[in-house]
Amino acid sequence: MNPQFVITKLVRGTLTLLLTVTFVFIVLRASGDPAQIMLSDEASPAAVAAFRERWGLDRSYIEQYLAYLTAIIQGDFGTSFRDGRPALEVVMERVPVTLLLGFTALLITLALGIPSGIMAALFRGRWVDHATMSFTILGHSIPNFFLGIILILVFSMTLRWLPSSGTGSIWHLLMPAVTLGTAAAATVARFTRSSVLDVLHQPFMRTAKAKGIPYDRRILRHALPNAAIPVVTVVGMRIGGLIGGAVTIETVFAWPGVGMLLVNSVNQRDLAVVQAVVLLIALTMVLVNLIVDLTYGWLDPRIELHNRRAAKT
Amino acid sequence: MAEATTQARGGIHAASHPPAGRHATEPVLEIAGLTVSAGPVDLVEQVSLSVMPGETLCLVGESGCGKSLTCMSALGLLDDGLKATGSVRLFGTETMGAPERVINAVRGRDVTMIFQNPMAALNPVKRVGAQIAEAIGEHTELRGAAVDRRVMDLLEQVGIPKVERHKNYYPHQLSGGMCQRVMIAMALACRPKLLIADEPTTALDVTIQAQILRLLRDLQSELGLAIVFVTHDLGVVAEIADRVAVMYAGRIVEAGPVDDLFDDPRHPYTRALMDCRIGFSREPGTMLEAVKGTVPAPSARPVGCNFAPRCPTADARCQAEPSLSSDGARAVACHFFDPSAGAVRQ
Amino acid sequence: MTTTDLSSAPLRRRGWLTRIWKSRPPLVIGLSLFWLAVVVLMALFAEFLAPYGYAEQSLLKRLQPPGFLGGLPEYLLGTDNLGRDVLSRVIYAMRTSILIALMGTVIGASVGTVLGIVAAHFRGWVDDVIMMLVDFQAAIPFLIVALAVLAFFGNNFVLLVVLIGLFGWDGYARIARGLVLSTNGQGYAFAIRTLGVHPAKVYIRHVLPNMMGVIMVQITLNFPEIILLETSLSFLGLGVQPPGTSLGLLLGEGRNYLATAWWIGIPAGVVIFLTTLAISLLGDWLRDMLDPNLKGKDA
Amino acid sequence: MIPATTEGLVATGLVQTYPVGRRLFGPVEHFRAVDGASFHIAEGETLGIVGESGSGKSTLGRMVAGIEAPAGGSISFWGESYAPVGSPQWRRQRRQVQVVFQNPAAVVDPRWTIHAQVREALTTHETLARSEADDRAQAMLTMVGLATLGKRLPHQLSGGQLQRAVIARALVLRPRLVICDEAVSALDVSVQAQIINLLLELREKLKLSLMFISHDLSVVRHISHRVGVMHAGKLLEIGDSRTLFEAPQHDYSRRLLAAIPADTPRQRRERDLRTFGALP
Repeated sequence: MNPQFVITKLVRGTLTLLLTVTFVFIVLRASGDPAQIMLSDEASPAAVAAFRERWGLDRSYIEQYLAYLTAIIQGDFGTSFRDGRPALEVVMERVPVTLLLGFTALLITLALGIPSGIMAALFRGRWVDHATMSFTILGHSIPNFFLGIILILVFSMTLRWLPSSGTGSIWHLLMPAVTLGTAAAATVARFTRSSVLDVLHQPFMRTAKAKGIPYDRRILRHALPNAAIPVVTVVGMRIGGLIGGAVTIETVFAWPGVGMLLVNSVNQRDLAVVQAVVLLIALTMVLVNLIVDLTYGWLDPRIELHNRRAAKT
Repeated sequence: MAEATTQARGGIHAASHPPAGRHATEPVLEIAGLTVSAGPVDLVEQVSLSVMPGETLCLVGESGCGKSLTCMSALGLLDDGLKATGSVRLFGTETMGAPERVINAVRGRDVTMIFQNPMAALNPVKRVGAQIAEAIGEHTELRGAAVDRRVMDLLEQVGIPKVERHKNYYPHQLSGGMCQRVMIAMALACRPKLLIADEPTTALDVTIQAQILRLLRDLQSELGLAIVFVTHDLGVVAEIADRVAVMYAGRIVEAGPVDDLFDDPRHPYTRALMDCRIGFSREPGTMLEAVKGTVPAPSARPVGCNFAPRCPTADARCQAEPSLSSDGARAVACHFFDPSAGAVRQ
Repeated sequence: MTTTDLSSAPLRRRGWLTRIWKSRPPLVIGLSLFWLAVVVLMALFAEFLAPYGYAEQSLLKRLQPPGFLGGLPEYLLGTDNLGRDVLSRVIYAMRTSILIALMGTVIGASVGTVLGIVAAHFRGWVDDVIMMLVDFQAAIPFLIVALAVLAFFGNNFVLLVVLIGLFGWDGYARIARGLVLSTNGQGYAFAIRTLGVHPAKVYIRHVLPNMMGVIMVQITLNFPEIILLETSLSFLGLGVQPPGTSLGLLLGEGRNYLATAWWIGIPAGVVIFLTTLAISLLGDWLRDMLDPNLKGKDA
Repeated sequence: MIPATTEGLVATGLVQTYPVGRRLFGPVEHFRAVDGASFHIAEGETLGIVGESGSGKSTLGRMVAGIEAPAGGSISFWGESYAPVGSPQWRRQRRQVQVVFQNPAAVVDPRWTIHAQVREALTTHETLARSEADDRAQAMLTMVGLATLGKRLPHQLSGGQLQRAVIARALVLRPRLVICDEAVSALDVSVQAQIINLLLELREKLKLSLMFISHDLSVVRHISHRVGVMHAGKLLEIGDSRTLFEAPQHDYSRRLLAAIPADTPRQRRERDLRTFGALP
């Protein structure tokens, strides 16, 4: 992998982050007087004045923007008015629970989506294919909050096998993770299938066959490495979906993570926390995309195309 | 065999290029009554041909005539959904309908194939050296450094410079001509007896085409390998063929030694193909003798002779399907061809 | 030149499931169309079809189970905690949800398509800026953005519709841009311009009509997601606000009564599920019809 | 041969560059696709341009067609210069110069009948009554041999027929110069002969100037009065077709000509004998 490629991706990631910060800043400004919004109604005039001073609200927009940017970079996202603690701290203590849920869901997504997509493509038109395709359409259509409620109804209310809410044991994790993972698995399976099918029709697959390579090794050595390239992208995109989905799923299962924090903060208009969560998610997504891009560059040598134009007859 | 008849018929081909390795009498490839169909539509109909060791057979025809499909069938490489019937014998062994391992025993080792678009025919995410090594590892006992040595030998043999470096390149880092050389190296990896080349120079520039044709001819005389060469370009045929089979709309309409075909095309379609060539012997700016119409789609082929609707000499007889009749050297599928008279009656 | 040799009519072995799936028009497509027709009719004629008003309470008949499960026969799907008829509420909620989704789709499709064409036509920095916005939109989960905006601006119907309209515009923009670039590059749009036809005419007469098929398919992909977005927001209590009603809101309200009166929420969930399923199926089928080359390989 | 007159197209020192590999830092690198090409095309004359892929011949064609503005050099088109690409005046000038491309299926609107597409070209430049526009489009279709196929949609035509339709759409404008960029390369040989005949015929009938770009030297030789050889962006030599093919001056031209496949197997053997002294 060449440094040019990595630098380009880094710059693009930084740009996305900057865009998010700008977006939040504009929303913050456009929605009225931040001092009024960010502080609760009971805030003392002194507190309001301090806030104005702190964020430079009496200065020009450019200066305000720069002040805001500086604060963000220093990790100062303001103070949660609910408990008076720094917003970042409030958010960070929720992160581990959400990561636990997210990673489990991601594992389910990959373990379910990729093999079933591959099998569907290899056995195209057979029952495996139809089962997978039906599963992907169902998974794509069923709202995850509805699926969650159905699961609660069946496994908690009726069968009384699993706890319906909270954390604490692997049993608490099971339903939210499955709910969150299946919808993403549907997309991943569908995409994997189409990607594998695409590769199976490529001329180089025929070359491999003409070379006398047996079927299983043709699939393993030639089809799958090529099919993996676009799948990586869609898995990266689905991680965004997982984060979005976590918001509803955490609410459904009362999973005390960042998603639930976000919903509660929005409901209570605890804006410092809201902006901290949004920026944190943006940072996560940028990192995820960076990892996806780097994986991509590692999987696909053609990425280097721009730099090494070599030996032509 | 064919040679003898040709010379008996007038001896005008004294300079005829003798196929190497004529001592062997067993054909390396023998196709009989091959039909390839997609559902109810026959794409290739009743094709029969054989290839002797060391000779080059050119399969020539316009797009949609089924020449690529014929080659693919020979190696069991048809796409899913296409069905082949008839007989394909490779080195005397029937492969049609045989289990995959029967054909895998020879495919990639004794008989190999190169394709039209060399860049797409190579795996984009594997280094070209590794792709050649894979073929060697699959079919020989060579391992480790010996494989590497062989890869470099092969690349040198097909005229790739600085093999030490180029073997570590990915296909996209090489030009089309270089990729085709890599394909050829891969095809030669296990010293095959038969090479099937499906339009290997069509996507290449004319100077590169000349190099590749030259390379194939040299390799052929060096290794004594038989070549089936698919092309739509009669110029390429003139460059490389010993024998020619002309295909039209899924059938072979004429077959014979290359000189005979160029000197005296007997099927009206072969004649039309020769006529509409724009060779350097033609006076510039003159009207070409263009045959009217186009090759019919497989689903829209006429009853009887497929060429009849475009044929200047067609009459009532052409409602019936002509069979491929042979006078020994030549085989022609035309009602106007009389094997005993040796020429098409006008 | 001979590449067509192989591409002619590849047919596949078909099992019985395949035959049902691919029969024309397949049964599932008929059922999907039927269900969508029901939804649209209910949304259009809610006043006439709903047995009660959506806010009509009868506190004496609270938490009645569905009529067919031993409840009162006049409440087919039972009543909620305030004695409101669940069926009527679902019918009115369909109206709101479908209306919001339709408006959102129209906004998203128009904004996206226009921006895509603009990006491809002008190229250069215009293209860069629009594509940067597209990337940005794709990089940040939209639900999060929507929540943030609602948090700052408070909740109102117009804002909700605009927000939902902005969801998915990037998909249309990307598609429109790609199509225009390809037809502008070496394609018919470019060729027709070299005849001297004004670019605006080329876009209106040639490019847009040729694009409609793909845009329609994108709509069928986007529409279910839009419904899911609205219902998610409403479910979280951040979308449509009471006393208004939406399918997501109904499900959210019903969540608190899962143990005792599951029928308050579940019907709304089923309606959401069936509707998105029907549109997804229809979209798949449409895509197969429009582009035979893509049959079954789509993503 | 046709005498060189001041009437016609005169290109002087044409240069085209494209940026390659937009880098983050450092200057933008440029690739010179065409590097100083000068030539003229007289009224009624056909200039052939041969070259291998990447030689810049298509780029040259696009500049001569006015589709791309050159980065350097100038074009005088019957004494007139081209207006900036996309301007109203540029659109009016399209009437004078037309292009026929390699892949006819890609350059027609798949949803319009070919008659409607020919008519659209006509009504873009002339205000005509519907019936008159219809008649003139029909007359043009008849001239290219598609008299009865005007109501068909593009996918209902074969490649050769479509190329005829594209030619009709270009010629209905009565252009002075038509640029054929690999116009027959994608066609089967039998169809290729039909289209070449059509071009020869129409060239005569309509007194067209042609710029015929192709990698196929035989075709270029057959149709052109004069021929230019391009290699790596440079117009190496240009001259009378017969002279150039019989006695190429430039080393590359000689190599290019030597690569052309032989007409017959006998010719090939004679050539091999000359070149290598013995049969392989």
